[in-house]
Amino acid sequence: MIHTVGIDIGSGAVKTVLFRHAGDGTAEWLARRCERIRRRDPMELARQGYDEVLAEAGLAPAQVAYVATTGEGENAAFATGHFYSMTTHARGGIFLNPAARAVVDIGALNGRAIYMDERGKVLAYKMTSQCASGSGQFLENIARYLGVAVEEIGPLSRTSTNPEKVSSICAVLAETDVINMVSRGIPTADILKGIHLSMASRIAKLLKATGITRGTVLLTGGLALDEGLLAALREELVNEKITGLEAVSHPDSIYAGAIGAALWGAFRHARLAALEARAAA
Amino acid sequence: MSTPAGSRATPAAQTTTPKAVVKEDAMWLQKALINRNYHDLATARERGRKIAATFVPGNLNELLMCFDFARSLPETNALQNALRKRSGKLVMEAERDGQSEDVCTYVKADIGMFLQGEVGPTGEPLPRPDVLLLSYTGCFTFMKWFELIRHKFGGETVMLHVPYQADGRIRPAMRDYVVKQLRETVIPALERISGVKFDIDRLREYLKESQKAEEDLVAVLQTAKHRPSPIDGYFGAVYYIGPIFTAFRGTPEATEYYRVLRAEIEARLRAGKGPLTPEGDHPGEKYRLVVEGPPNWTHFRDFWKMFYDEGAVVVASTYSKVGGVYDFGFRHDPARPLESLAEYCLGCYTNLNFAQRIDMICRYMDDYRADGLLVNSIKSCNSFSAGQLLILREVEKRTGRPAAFIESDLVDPRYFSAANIRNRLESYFQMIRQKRLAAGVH
Amino acid sequence: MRLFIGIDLGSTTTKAVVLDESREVLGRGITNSRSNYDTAAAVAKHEALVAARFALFRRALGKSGALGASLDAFIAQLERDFRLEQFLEQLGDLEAECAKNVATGRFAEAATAVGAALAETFGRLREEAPSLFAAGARRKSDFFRDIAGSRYLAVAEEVAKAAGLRYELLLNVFDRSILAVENRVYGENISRNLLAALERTFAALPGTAARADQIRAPIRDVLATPLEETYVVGTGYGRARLPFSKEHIRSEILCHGLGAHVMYPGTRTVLDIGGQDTKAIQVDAHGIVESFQMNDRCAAGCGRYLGYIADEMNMGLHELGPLAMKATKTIRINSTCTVFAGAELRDRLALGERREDIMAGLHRAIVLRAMSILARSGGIRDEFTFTGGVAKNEAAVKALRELVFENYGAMTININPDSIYTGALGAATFAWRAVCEEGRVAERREAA
Amino acid sequence: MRLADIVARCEALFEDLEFRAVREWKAAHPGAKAIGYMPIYVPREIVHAAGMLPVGLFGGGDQLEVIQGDAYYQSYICRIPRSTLELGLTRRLDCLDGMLFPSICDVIRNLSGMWQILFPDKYVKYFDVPQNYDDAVGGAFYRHELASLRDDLARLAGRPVSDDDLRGSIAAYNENRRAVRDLYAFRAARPWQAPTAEVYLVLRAGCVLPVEEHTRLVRDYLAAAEATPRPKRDNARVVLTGAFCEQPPLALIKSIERAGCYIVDDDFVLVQRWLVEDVPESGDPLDALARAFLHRSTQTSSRYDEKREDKGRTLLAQVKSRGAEGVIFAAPSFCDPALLERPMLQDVLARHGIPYTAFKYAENTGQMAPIREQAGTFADSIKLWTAA
Ligand SMILES: Nc1ncnc2c1ncn2[C@@H]1O[C@H](COP(=O)(O)OP(=O)(O)O)[C@@H](O)[C@H]1O
Ligand SMILES: Nc1ncnc2c1ncn2[C@@H]1O[C@H](COP(=O)(O)OP(=O)(O)O)[C@@H](O)[C@H]1O
Ligand code: SF4
Ligand code: SF4
Ligand code: SF4
Repeated sequence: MIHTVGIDIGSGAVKTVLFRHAGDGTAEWLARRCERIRRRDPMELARQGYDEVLAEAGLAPAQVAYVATTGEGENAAFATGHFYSMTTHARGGIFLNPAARAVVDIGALNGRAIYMDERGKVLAYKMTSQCASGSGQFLENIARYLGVAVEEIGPLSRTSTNPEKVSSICAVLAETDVINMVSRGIPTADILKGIHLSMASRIAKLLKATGITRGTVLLTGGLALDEGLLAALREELVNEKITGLEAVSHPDSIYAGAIGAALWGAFRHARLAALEARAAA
Repeated sequence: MSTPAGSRATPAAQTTTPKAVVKEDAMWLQKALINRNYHDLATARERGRKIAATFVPGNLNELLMCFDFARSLPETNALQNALRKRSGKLVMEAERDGQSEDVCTYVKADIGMFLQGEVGPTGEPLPRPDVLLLSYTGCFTFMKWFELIRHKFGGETVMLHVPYQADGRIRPAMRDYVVKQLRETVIPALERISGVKFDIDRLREYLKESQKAEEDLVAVLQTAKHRPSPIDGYFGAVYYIGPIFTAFRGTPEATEYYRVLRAEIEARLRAGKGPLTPEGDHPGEKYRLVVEGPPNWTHFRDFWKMFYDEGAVVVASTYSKVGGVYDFGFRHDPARPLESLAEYCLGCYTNLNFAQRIDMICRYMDDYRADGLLVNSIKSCNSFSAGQLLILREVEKRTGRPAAFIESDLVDPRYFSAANIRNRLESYFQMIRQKRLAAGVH
Repeated sequence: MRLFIGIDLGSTTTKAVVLDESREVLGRGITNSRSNYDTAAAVAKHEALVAARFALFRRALGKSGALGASLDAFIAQLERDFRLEQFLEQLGDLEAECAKNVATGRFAEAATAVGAALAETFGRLREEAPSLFAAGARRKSDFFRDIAGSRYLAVAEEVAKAAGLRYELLLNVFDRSILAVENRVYGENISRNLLAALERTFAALPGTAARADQIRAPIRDVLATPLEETYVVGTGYGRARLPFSKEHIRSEILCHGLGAHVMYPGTRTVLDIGGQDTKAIQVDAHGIVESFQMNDRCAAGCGRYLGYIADEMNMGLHELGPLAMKATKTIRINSTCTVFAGAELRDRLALGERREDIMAGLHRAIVLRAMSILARSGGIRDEFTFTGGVAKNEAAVKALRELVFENYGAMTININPDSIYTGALGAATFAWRAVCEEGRVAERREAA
Repeated sequence: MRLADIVARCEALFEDLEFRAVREWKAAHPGAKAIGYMPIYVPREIVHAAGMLPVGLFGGGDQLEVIQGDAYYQSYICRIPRSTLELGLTRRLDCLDGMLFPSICDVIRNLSGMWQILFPDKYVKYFDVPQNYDDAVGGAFYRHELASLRDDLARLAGRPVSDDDLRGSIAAYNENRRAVRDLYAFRAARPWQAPTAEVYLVLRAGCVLPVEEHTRLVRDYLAAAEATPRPKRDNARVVLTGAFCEQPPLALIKSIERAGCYIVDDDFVLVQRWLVEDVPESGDPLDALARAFLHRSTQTSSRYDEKREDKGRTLLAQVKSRGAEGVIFAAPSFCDPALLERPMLQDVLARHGIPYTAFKYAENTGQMAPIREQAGTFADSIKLWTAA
């Protein structure tokens, strides 16, 4: 039985999880943390999250076999190793939903679609390019402008009957688009739904580009909890006639990266232990 | 680039705006021609005819006719789909299939059309070509375009490499190279694929027809030298150039079309009328412009309206020369059939070097007494767009008349920002007016 | 009296300038452009008219001689007091709006706690308000949304912490209430607020109280003078949405060109960096535009870029320039994509660069882009006038001066403290011309 | 020479936007001329035979502030023409007496005309290459192009360029091609000993150094790299393709290696490896060059593939012969040649079961995080799943 920690340092939030791995390959969570960065030093927060999960589980640092970072944490001093975020999201996605064959991760700045097999091996992936009005940050800014709390976005968007699509590719110009919409008296719900649809069509495009045609798609990252986005994605998948895909979410989706890191950490730990044993023999 | 071998946004495409579109008689004729070609293509297979695809600039229509090929022009298909508001989906389809966001949208609209079940713009099927005649003239993308089609959908490519007029002239070695390719590569390949033996006299007959039509087309375009101009040399001209730049050059039908068109335009000229717009007669010529660069097809009518609403008439455009620059004297010549085909390819607008393009525009500015130059820079098209800002600067310097710059795209509706374009046009027209007022007052 | 008004409806701010018959600038007004363009235009115009009244007070009081040498100090105090009164009124409105939003029931069991926290927060805000408008105080911005917003956030965070309440709740009440308050036009209340402010001023400057009646009289006269909006011209990014007829709309290019010419008649090249566009304009000796270029559809390197940076650093726009001025070197920044501004900044911080050096790099990057647009429009000619909101930023100005010198050599560079009003000034001048000049031309034509 | 010194020298040459090496060469060779050329291929042998220094221009990199160059280009055009113009307009290229613009794409083609207008005193040639590979057709045309370049340069040099001169130059470049081939073979065999960032710098030095000196430099580097043991990392082996014109910033190349990939083949500075075999040093030299171009040159997207089956042949061969585990498509944003070619190549790889990933860059890309993430994920997936 070993313990591993996975830390996902995003551009919006730092997520930390602590796992216990039984000898039989099963694993369970012992503690988790999610801290919005809000202009603080992400490395500090990572350190803090690490200390906190250890404290919660009552473990000393020496009892942790592998500390794996992912996201932007390539050079955290206390980490054993680093995995790149699509590697970890794929693995975390499988952990949360074993039926998942693709993960869609929409973070604060970038979106990614990752196509994987049942073991979490990444088969293909696509990332949004630079000009992205479909980022989490954008949605958040607009929501603030409209006076809508983050958790309200989804429910409100679901009430929309006549969504108004945002056409601009650039987030700055899209912002102006939205302001124009407000001035034309478009209801908030329709604006939000419009943004969701734009984001969803982008995601659908990414997904299609990975080559996946059927199976479950798990939303991960901060926006996974946004039911409006999920609904919009389902609509877009129908529109785009990629009906073989079923989009789902998971309450712990935001931790997918951190979970993947912790699991891959255990995998690497075993591998390294085996190599050391061989070297010793 | 290419031309709208076609009907303008036809009534069918305007289902949402039932308002009647005003057309000249020749326009109905033109529309019938274009639709007939699509029908020809759709039924080619059952009639045992082979199909050739080729690009608008440097197209060898007369030569293809010698082998009884039905002719499909991929750029034209793309723009026809755009006029019918279908291109956005096609472009996205191609992007999903792995094409980059950055590249020419004509290619993507074409690939998208293949991916979406090969239905042509008129709704009839558009069968896969048997041969892709790659007239590699003036545009790098052409080469990749047909390689892509070949790679994905099969078919054979036949390359005709047309060297660039880097020194602003056609050197004998260039013409020889093209003629040699025609003789030794292109014609044998077309004979093999079509099973028809090449007959140079047949080619001469077609070229005779081409010559007549070219003569009339030039006459039509040059009526814009008059004040007021009876035509719009950009928005209107894209209809006029349709038949001759595509599957009809060399046919008697095209000759007839240009005869009718010329008579009609000359009648307008005699009557002192301005151009015909989709909403009827032009409200009155206030600004005369020369335009460089292709138009946007996805919002063609809105785009045009921004001009005539402000009283602007385009008197000359480079785009109406993409399928052949005829106004400086070139004609297809039955006496030198292969040589004149070679010279035609070598002389296409996008195969001209920068100095030639600038000279041509400056000449238009003078000959057509234009108030200024407008550049519509197309995201898709490096051939046209890379360096256009220098053209703008040089023309301004040489003519002393103001130039303006707008941006859009051919068939990707995402790149057409009406507010942005209107803002610039408005500023530009107000600037011309203010200058004129000042010239009067001071 | 007859007034000529220009309104520049920009993508981030809306500006208005009021001219009198002799083409003297009587007042300037500014507000943030918001979702309701009519309101933005109305608020800006209203602000400009308030300023015009102050200008008239000064004239009247100057003439009456009631204040002598203390005239300037008095007017300045009165203006601050008036702003304070307005602020308090809006604050009251905001509180009422917040209360209404809490009462909608979406806060459920938290409502009482939120209500209490709100009361506490607004209490503190009211208390500290006078200090915000004290002589010499530096405010984060001139707009109610920004001033109230930043103070509210700071105070609410403390209050929430003390009350063990989720800060997000208070944040959300604010977000949903501010829009309504911001879109209210306070036109009618000017006299009341002014008279209230007058009392504050007398209290603040006890020396003047003795002459209160002599001072009040001309002020009441001015307040009683009807201000006739003889001709209004609209311009700017949002001009198409103004409820004006076509003759009352001018392109922003013409207005910026003319405005710059009015401020500096020697101007030949104008650079305007606004919220989401950058324009380079060449004008002739009469202020007539000869050519122009704008940034293309990408909003990289425009004013909003600084806005994103300010948000990222949790600073006010006013503070960016001064920070960058402390740089000891300039970090090269290659991407001025507005959206990724924050990421770029974080990247550099992570590499261990100093904030001020990065800021200097960011400012240089913006100006570099502008330099290209200038080059595209035909270069820079003497005299060169820099206008638009970004001209208020000293670091951008410094970078510009350096780059102009490096590329074009020494030349006169004009930067007006009121440069943000250039477009509106041009528009107002067009309005004046439409009546006074063209009227005269018409008269002359008739006479001939 | 010590490895660090060699690399430092290359780095200095690479970073020098003032082209001091060219100026020094001209100072040392009074009256001799220098001729610039753009990517991807020009017959440098002819320039060399005319007693001139061919100078490869690959844009301005990420250290050049581009002002005037930007004034001529819309945002949707790649970076290299603007930074190249900037170099010209800021007089940094005054040391060049002429420019060759090979036929690679319409952007560079049009740049040739812009150059004629902006720099009317300089020799400018658009160098067309045939897309027809028949000796009698394309070959005849190309030979004519070569001959006209020779005549032009002879006129510029004020002396004829003889066949013997040409044969000598061909020999010198054959020598260089062999050295570069050895360098590539060495890196593929022991990529930890020759990091791509270094190999790249060594290649780039060949853009400004005389060919003989560059050949020595490559040999010196090889000897030094061999003699300097370095730790071997657990990296995936990849071929990088698409970066044949506008170059990625050095930091990007380093980021790819840092994220866990060894680059074992690439298409950087293709001009040095365009002709894949030695060019005959006897017989008619122009014929030899023409034939080498038509029949023994590399495949890249600015060349036409006559048959569908030809697509991707070179890339597949690279993967196989270098023992690569995957391919990274790195293309400049808005580069039509690279981006239009990519889907076809990807399809070929997919059919052969070779994994690949793709991203875009610009010569002044500043943010490496997305690049690291993509390259890193790619390396992760190769490492985690192939070793198991
Ligand atoms: N409940 C929620 N509903 C909608 N959006 C949310 C929610 N929680 C967080 N977010 C959004 O998620 C984003 C952060 O997601 P995350 O995956 O952590 O991004 P990153 O990995 O880039 O930091 C933020 O932009 C935030 O707006
Ligand atoms: N006090 C200030 N200090 C620094 N920059 C400012 C200040 N005020 C405004 N700005 C800048 O000016 C921009 C707005 O400029 P403005 O000319 O009003 O634009 P627009 O006309 O597009 O609304 C803002 O985005 C901001 O970057
Ligand atoms: S790049 Fe230009 S010329 Fe070439 S196909 Fe596209 S639009 Fe036509
Ligand atoms: S500013 Fe907008 S258009 Fe420009 S690069 Fe950034 S996101 Fe794209
Ligand atoms: S980077 Fe690509 S598009 Fe740009 S000049 Fe080079 S080959 Fe042409």
